[in-house]
Amino acid sequence: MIELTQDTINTDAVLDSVASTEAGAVVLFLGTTREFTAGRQTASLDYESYGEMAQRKMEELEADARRRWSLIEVTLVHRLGHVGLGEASVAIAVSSPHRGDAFTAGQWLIDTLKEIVPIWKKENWADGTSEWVHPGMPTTTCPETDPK
Amino acid sequence: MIELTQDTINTDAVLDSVASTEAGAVVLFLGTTREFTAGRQTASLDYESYGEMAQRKMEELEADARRRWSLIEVTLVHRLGHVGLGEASVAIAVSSPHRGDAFTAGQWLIDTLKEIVPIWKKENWADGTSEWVHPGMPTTTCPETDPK
Amino acid sequence: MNIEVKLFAAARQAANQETLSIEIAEGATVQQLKTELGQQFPGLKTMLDHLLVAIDTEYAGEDQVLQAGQDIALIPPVSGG
Amino acid sequence: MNIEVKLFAAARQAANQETLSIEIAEGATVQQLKTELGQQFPGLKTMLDHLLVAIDTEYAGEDQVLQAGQDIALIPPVSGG
Repeated sequence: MIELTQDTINTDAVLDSVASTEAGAVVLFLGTTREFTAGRQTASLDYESYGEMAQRKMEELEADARRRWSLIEVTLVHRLGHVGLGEASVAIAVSSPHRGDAFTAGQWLIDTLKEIVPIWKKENWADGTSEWVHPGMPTTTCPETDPK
Repeated sequence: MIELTQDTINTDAVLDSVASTEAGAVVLFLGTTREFTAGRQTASLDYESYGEMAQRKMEELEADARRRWSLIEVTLVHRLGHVGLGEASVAIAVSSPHRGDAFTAGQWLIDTLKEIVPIWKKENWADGTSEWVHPGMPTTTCPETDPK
Repeated sequence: MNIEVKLFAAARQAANQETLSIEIAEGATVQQLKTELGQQFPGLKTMLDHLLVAIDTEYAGEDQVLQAGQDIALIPPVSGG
Repeated sequence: MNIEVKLFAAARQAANQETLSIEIAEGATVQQLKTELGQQFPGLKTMLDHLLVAIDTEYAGEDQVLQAGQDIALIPPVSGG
């Protein structure tokens, strides 16, 4: 299951989507919104994506993971729009006959998603400023009246 | 949270127990009952433990994991008694500021739990026989009228 | 030829619009598109070295030749997860 | 001295009881307890090489000396998870 959603991620539904009597192991990863990053306080996040490409890249990730490891089901869900503190922005679940494959594939999926899937995060800092996060690129602080 | 329970594992409660606004990553592992093992069909499992020692060993696992990795919360739940196909016999959840620690600690916890915590599984095969699983020890097939 | 370029995140914000329309020569490469964008939209100039280009939802190399009718997007460094 | 030994899983099943009562010499070690158990309870004999002993809920070495009042258990290879 591949999903980009504006809604809160339903972890029960994510776990149900990978359940199988062939599975001996399920690994679920949740990326959650941390309040402090290097001592700076976050109020919330906003996520934006290039939808068609993000969907396609997530489908490629699933296909690649299935080629590399023995997996039964793979689910990738990424949240878009406004995400509050402590909430999950991404959920990755895999089921496998064996736990080694489930852990390795789960970690590879989140590592690779973060490298290649066209989704962007805006940090809304507690001090009222906000900025798009673009690793390696000089920082831009957004005006509060970002048009989107 | 450390728990040995006769009840179905409530994955929502397990995830809630590790939620934190300090966490950037949550990893949940579920060990689930596979229907086929090396071509042989399982009908169900039964788990038994040396309760006081299992509790103590699980507490030691949590303490060791907290020393080795940067973890916020750690939850270990193991089911006892009768466990049906597809159901979880064990749940391990960790939260951490960073995903690498969450994955590594999660895998170490299940690997080490399976090596040292005094809990035993009885396979109830679909053909009506059953046997205690003791890795490395010659197999004993149980009569159907196991006294416990 | 005229192409439309989709923008996201800080690139969208710098240009203050979601798509740019730009005139490039027939046979222009991704590299040439980026140079042209920097000249016509100064707000993008400091970002260009960090931007990838996607053609029809696939990452494109710098030497890849653009064709009319393709779906073109500027992809700043991603930060999902 | 007389000690009670807790049994689990296949060991419990082989002895058909949850605890065994056994007489061992003062100063006997874990190793000597296991030898004695094999002699008095033939059903356990084939398992002995695979059984660990726990004293007061901690795994014990073969040379550890047993004392009256301790909580003693036979631990067959574990299979939780």
